[in-house]
Amino acid sequence: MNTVLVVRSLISGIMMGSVYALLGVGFSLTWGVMKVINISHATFGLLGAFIAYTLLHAWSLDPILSLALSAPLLFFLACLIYRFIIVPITKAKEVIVASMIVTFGIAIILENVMLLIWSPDPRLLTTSYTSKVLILGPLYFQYPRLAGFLMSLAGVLVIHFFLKKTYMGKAVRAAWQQPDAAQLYGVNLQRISMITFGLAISSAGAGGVAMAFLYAFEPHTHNLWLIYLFLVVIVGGVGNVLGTALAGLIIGVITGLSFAFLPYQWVNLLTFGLLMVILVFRPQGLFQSEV
Amino acid sequence: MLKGTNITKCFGGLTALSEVNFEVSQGEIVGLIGPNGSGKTTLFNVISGLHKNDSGEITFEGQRITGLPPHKIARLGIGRTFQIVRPLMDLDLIQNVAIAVLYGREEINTPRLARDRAEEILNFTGLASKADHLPGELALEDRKRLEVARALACRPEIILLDEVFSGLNRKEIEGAIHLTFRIRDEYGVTVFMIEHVMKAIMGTCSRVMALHNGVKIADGDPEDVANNPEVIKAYLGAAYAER
Amino acid sequence: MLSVNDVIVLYQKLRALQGVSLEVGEGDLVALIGSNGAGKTTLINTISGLIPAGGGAIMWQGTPIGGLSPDQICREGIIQVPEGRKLFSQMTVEENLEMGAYLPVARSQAEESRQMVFEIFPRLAERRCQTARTLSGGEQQMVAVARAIMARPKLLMLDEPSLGLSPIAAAEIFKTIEELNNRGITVLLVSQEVLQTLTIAKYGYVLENGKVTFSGPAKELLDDPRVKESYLGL
Amino acid sequence: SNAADKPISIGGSLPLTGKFAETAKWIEKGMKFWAEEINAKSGLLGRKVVFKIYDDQSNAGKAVTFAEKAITVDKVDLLFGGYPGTAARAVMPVAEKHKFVYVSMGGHMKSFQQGYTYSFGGPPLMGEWWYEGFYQWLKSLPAYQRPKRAAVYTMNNPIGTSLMDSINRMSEDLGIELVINEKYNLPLPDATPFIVKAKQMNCDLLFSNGFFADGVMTIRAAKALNYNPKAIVQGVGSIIPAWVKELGEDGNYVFSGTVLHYKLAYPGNDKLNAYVKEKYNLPGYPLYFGFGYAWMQTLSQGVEGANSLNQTKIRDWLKSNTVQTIAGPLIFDEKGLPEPVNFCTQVIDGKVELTYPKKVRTTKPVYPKPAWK
Amino acid sequence: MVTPDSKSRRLVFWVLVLFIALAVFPWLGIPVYFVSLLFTVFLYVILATSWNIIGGFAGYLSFGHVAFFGIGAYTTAMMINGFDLSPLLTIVSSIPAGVVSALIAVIVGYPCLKLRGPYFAVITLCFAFVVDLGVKNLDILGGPEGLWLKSMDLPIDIIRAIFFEVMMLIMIFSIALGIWTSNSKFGAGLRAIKEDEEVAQTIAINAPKLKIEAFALSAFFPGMAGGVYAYYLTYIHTDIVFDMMISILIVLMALFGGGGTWLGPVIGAVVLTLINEGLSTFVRAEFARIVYGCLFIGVIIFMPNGIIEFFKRAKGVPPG
Ligand SMILES: Nc1ncnc2c1ncn2[C@@H]1O[C@H](COP(=O)(O)OP(=O)(O)OP(=O)(O)O)[C@@H](O)[C@H]1O
Ligand SMILES: Nc1ncnc2c1ncn2[C@@H]1O[C@H](COP(=O)(O)OP(=O)(O)OP(=O)(O)O)[C@@H](O)[C@H]1O
Ligand SMILES: [Mg+2]
Ligand SMILES: [Mg+2]
Repeated sequence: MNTVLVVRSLISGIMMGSVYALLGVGFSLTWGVMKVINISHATFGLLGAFIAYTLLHAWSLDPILSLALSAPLLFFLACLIYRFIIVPITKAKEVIVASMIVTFGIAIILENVMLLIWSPDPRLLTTSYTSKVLILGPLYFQYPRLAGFLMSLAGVLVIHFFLKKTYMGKAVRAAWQQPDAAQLYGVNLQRISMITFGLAISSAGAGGVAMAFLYAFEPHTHNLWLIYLFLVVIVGGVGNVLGTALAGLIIGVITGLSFAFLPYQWVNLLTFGLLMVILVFRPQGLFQSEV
Repeated sequence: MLKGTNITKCFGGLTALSEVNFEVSQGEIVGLIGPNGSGKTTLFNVISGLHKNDSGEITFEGQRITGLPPHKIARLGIGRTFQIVRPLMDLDLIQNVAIAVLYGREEINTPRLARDRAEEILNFTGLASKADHLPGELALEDRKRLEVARALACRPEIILLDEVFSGLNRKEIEGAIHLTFRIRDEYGVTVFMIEHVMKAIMGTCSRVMALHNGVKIADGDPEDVANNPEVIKAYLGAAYAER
Repeated sequence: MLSVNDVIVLYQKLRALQGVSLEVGEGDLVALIGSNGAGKTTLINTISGLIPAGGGAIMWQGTPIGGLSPDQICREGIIQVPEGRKLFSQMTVEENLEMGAYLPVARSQAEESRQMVFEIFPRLAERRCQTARTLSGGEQQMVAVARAIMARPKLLMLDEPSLGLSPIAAAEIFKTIEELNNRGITVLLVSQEVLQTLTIAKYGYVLENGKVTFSGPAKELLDDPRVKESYLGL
Repeated sequence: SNAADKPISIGGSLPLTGKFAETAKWIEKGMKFWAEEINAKSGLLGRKVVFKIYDDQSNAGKAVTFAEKAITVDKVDLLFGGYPGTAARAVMPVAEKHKFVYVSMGGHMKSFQQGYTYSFGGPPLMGEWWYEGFYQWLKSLPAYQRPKRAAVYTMNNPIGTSLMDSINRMSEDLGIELVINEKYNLPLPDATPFIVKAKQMNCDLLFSNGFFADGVMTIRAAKALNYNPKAIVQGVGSIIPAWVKELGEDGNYVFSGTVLHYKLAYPGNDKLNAYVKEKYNLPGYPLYFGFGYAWMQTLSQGVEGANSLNQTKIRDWLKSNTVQTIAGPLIFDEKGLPEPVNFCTQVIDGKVELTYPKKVRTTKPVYPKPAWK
Repeated sequence: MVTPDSKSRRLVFWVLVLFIALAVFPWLGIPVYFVSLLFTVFLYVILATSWNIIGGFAGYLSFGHVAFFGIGAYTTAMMINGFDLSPLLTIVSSIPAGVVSALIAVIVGYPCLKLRGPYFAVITLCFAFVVDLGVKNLDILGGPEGLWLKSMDLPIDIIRAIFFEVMMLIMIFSIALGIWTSNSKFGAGLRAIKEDEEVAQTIAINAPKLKIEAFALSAFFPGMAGGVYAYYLTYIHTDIVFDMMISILIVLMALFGGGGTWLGPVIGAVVLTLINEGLSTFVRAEFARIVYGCLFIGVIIFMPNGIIEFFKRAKGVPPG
C-alpha cells in the first residue's frame, strides 16, 4: 500500500472537510433551530470571501483579520433580512418550504449584485502563506488548509459552546422547539432569532474565507458550495453542531481515501454514493439531530 | 381476543415493561392504571406496533402480531388513540376522519361515501357541529374526541384508548362513560383503556389491570384492584383510599 | 394585584371571551372552573399576552399590561403552566428547568429552586438527563410545573396541572400548589378537579361560554347547588 | 429602399450569468468591439449592425430556445456563435434546421462530424488541436531533453476528452510514457493527491487539463508539495486573464496551446491590443475577446463576399473562399473547419507568449521549468 | 341559478376549449419560438406536477427529481441509437423511458423512502449526482461526450409542432394524475402520511407501499418528458439533462404555486417559466436576475403558503 499517498490524501481531505463544516454549522443552526433552510447561506459565505479579497488587495489586510470587518457587516445584513424577509414567512404553514423559496430569491439577488460589483472573473485569495507548508516528518500541512482547519475548529466550538452552555444559546434552542413556552418564560423571540440568524450568517462569512483559501471563487460559486453544505449538515444531523463538524471530517476522509485507492474519475461518485449508503443505514444522519 | 405473554420493553437502561401478561376478551371494557411512567402507554405502543418489544409475544384473535408493521395491525382491527393528541393538523375534522374511513376495514373506497361515513362518526362523538374546523381550533377535550372518532372510523374490533377522559370535569365524565358504553354496544368494539380518572375506571370497566414500574401488580375486578394495598400505595394514595 | 376588566377575545368568528372580569388579590389562591371549551385557557393566554385581547383591560399592580408581549409580561412575574405542557421537547429535564429560570431574577436563585423542585418531584431528579420528549405523560406534566416554579413567579397561573397525573401525583400537585401559595406566591388555578380545587382555593370563578356566571368565596361555590350539579355531578 | 436603411440585426444568446459568465462577457466585448468598428466605418453591406443578445443563464437548453427566438421572432439577419461547447453542440443542429450560418467555437471535433453544413469553426476552439504546437516543439528538442514520463489529469467533459486526443496521439509518437492518465469530475474537491502521486511516480511532465478553478488547485498543490517537473501544461484554465492576474508568479511557465493569439502578426491584432490596453489595461486581448471578434469577422466577410444576407449564399461563399481573420487566413473544408492550427504558448513573466512555431514565436520557451521559489 | 353541476360542466367546457386551442396553436404559422416556449412550459408543468405527487402530497421533498428526467432522456437516446428507431415514434418510445424511470424510482425509493424530511431531500440529491456522474463515467452511455440523436427529415416547424403535441399530451395525462390524486383515496393517504406518518399507519395506511407508488408515479412522467426532450434537442449531455438547477426549479415551482394541490404546480411552472423568459428582454442580464430573485421573495412574503392557497383564502374557501 502506498502509505505516503494515503496519509497525505487523508490529511488534505480532513482539512478540506473541516472547512465545509465551518461553512455548514451556521446553515445547520438556522435549519435545525429556526426551521429556515437558508439556500443563500453559501452566498453570504461568498460575500465574505469577496470582501476579504477586496480588503486584501486594497489594504493588504489578512483575510482572517478582514473578518473583523465583514462579520459585523454580515451580522447587520442578516438582521435586516431577518426582520424584513424571515419574520413575515414565519406565518407560513410550512416555514421550511417558504424559507427555501425566499432564500433562493436572496441567493439569486446576492449573486447578481456580486456579479455587478466584482464582475464574473474568478478570484483567488493569495496571501504570503498561500503555498507555505508545515512539514512534520512525513506529514505535510499546507498553511491555508491549516488556517481553514483552525478557523473551523474555533468556529464550531464557539457555536457549540454558545448553544449548549450559554443561557442565550439554550434560549435559542428552546425558542424554536416551543416558541410559545419560551416566550412565557421571558425569551424575546424576535431578538433571539435575529441574533441566531446573524450569528449563522457571520459564521458563513468565516466559512467563505476558509473556502476561498482552498478554492477559486466567482459569483456563481455558491451553488457548488451549497451542495457540500447540504451534505455535511445532513450527514451530521440537522441542528447538531458537533455532528456537522464530524461529518465534514468524514466527507474529507472519504474523499481522501478514495483519492488514494480509486481512479479519480470515480471519487465524486463514490463520495455521493457512500453518503447515500450512510444515510440509508443511519436515517437520522450519523449523529442524532439536536433540535 | 388480544393476548400478551411476557412482554418486555427496554429503553436504553430503563425497563419500561417487564414480563407483562395480559388478556382482553371480546366485548370487555378493560382498564389499565398505574403511576405516571409505569409503562401503560408503552404497552399500547407495543401492541399497535409503533414500538418493537424486546421479548414476549402478542396474539390477536389467535394470530401472532408481534413484529407486524403498524398498518397491518390496524388492518387486523386494533385501533388506538394517542395520549398526547396527534390530529392531522392541516386537515379539517371531517377529512381527518374520512381518511381513516377510506383506509379502514369497511372497504369504502370513494371519498364521497367516506365523508358521509365520517360525518356519522363525528356525530356519534359529538363533534358534528365542528366538522369543518381545523383541529387547532379545538379545545383539548374535543381533540381527544377526534382521536376517538378517527380510531373508530377504521372500524376496529378493539380500541385502545389512552387517557381520553383526562381534563373532563365530573359531570362531563358521565357523558364520556356513556360514550364508552356506546362504543362497545353500538359499534361492537372491545375497549382497552388507560385512565387516571378513577371515576371513569370504576364506572365503565369490567376488569382492571395495574402496572407499576413496568410490572403488573394487579388484575381483576375494579373494586378489588382499587382496594389492593399495593395499588393504593403506588397509585391511588392513602387520601384516595380514605374517600 | 391582577385585575381583568371586561376582556373580550375573538377567534375569527367565534367569541371565545365575551366580557370577562376577574380579580386576583396579592397572596390569593383563586380558582377558575368551567366546562370544556368555556374559555379558561383563552383567558389565561390572554393574560400572558399570547392572545391579543379584542377589548377590555388587564391591570397588573395598578398598571395596564394589555398589549405587552409575552416575554415582557413574564418579566413582570406572571408565569403560566400552559395547557398541554409545551415542554422543550428535545431538551433534557435539566435544561427545561434551566429555561424556566431564564430571567435574571430567577437565574440568581436557580440553585435553590432546583433543590426545591427535586424535593417536590423526586422522579424528576431521577430523570434529569432524559429528553423531555421521551418522558411519560405524567412526568412531562411534572416538568411543566417544576419549570414554572423555577421562574420564581409572583403570580402563577396553572392550566389544568393535574391533567394526566395519577391520583396520588395529582393530590401531590394540589398540595404543592397550596404550599407555594403559603410561601406567598399568588395563584390562579384552572382545573377540572373542581372538588380539590375549590377545597384549596380562597376564591372561585365559574366560566361558561366565555362569561363569568358565578363567582364568590370557594366555600360558597362548593355549596352552590348549581356548581354541585354541573361540575361535581352530585 | 426602406429595408436597406434598417440596421442588420445579429442575434443569439450567451451565458451572461451563471457558470460561464466570465468567458461569455469577454466574447460579448469582442463582438461589440467589432460592431463599434464596423459601424464607425460604412457598416455591413452599407448598413449599421445591431446585436440582440440574450442571456441563456449558462443553460444549453435555453441557448436553443433563444436561438430560435432570434431566428423566428426577432427575425434577425444573422446568428452569432455561442459558448460553451455543450451549448454550441445543442445549437448547431437548430441552426442547421433553420438554415442559418452559425460561426462559433463549435463543440470540438465530434460536433463537426455530425454532417452540419451551416456551422463553421471560424476559428474553432478545438481541443483536439490544442497541444499540437506543444508537441511539435517537444519534437524539435533533442531527444535527451524531452520529458519521458507524463502525469495527465483531465476533467471529464467534452473539452477534456478532446484535449486527450492530441496527448494520446502524440505522446506515443515521441516516446513519452503516460505513467498516470486519470480523469476527474468537476468540481474537483482536492488536487493534493494528484501531485503526491505524480511526484512519487517521478513524472517529469504534468498535464493539467482543466478549467481555471481546478487548474489553479493543481498548480498550487504542485508548489506546496515542491513538485518540479520539466514542464507543466495547463489546458484551458490558463488562457483567461485571471490566470496571470490572480495566480501571479505561480502561474508562470505553464504551457498551453491556442489557435489565436494577441501577438500574432496578422492584421487587426494590434488594433485589438490597443483597444484592450486602453479600456481594460491588459497587455494583450484575452483569448475569448479575440474569439468574439474573429467569429464576427468571419461571418461579416461571408456576408460581404456573398453580398447578400441569404444564409445559403453566405455559407456557400464561406465554403469556397478564404477569410482573413486575426487568427490568420481561414479556408473552410466541407465540415466547416479550417486547417488545424498549432501554436504553443507559455506564460512568461505574467504574459502569455507564443513560443512555437519559430515563425510566430515571440519569446523562447523557458525549459525546463525553474524550481518553485 | 348556477348549480354546482352546471358550474363544473362549464369548467369542463372551457378546459376543453383551452386544450383544443393549444392543440391547433403550432399549426397557425406562429413563429417556431413560441411553439418551443410553450413546449418548455409544458415540460416544466409535467415536471412540477409529477414532483408534486411525492413532494406536495406526501411531503417527501425529492431534490433529485431531475434524475428521472435525465434517465428518461438517456433511455430514449440509447433506444433510438441502439435500435435505429424512427424519431417519428417519439411518443411510443418515450413510454419505455417513463417505465425505466419509474422502475428505478421503485428500486431507489425502497431504501430512500425510509428517510424523512431533510434526510430524504439529501439522499435524493445524492442520487441525482450519482446518476449524473455514473453516466458521465460510462462511455457506453456517451460518457462525457454526450449523445447525438438522428433528427427528423422534416421542416423545422413540423418537427416542433409534433413535439409540442406529444408534450402536451403527456402534460394532460400528468395533470389528470394530479387531479385524480387530489380527489382520491390515494391522495388522501398521502396527505395523512405528510401530516404524521405514524398516525397514518395506525389508521391502517400502508405507508411504505403508498410512498413507493407515489414515488414511481412521480418519476414516470418526467421520464417520458425526458425522452421527448432528448428528441427535441437532438443532442443530450449530462450537464443538460441532469442539471441540478432543474431539480431545484421543479421544487420551487411546485411550492411557489402551492404544493399539495393539483393546480398549484401548474400555476407555479407556468408563471415562473414565462416570467423568466419575459425577463430575457432586459438589457442587462444581472438586473433581470435580480428582478427574478425579488419575485420569489415578494410572492412568498405576501403569499407564504403559495399562490393557490392565497387565492383560496381570498375567496373564503377553507384550505385543504
Ligand atoms: N422513547 C423513549 N425513550 C426513553 N424512555 C422512554 C421512551 N418512551 C417512554 N420512556 C420511559 O418509559 C417509561 C414508561 O413510559 P410510559 O409513557 O409508558 O408511561 P405511562 O404509564 O403511560 O405514564 P403516564 O400515565 O404518565 O402517561 C417512562 O419512564 C418514560 O420516561
Ligand atoms: N385558535 C383557535 N381558533 C379558533 N377557536 C379556538 C381557538 N382556540 C380555542 N378556540 C375555541 O375557543 C373556545 C374556548 O377554548 P378554550 O381552550 O379557552 O377553552 P377551555 O375553557 O380552556 O376548555 P378546556 O377545558 O377544554 O381546556 C372553544 O370553543 C375552542 O374551540
Ligand atoms: Mg401514558
Ligand atoms: Mg383549556
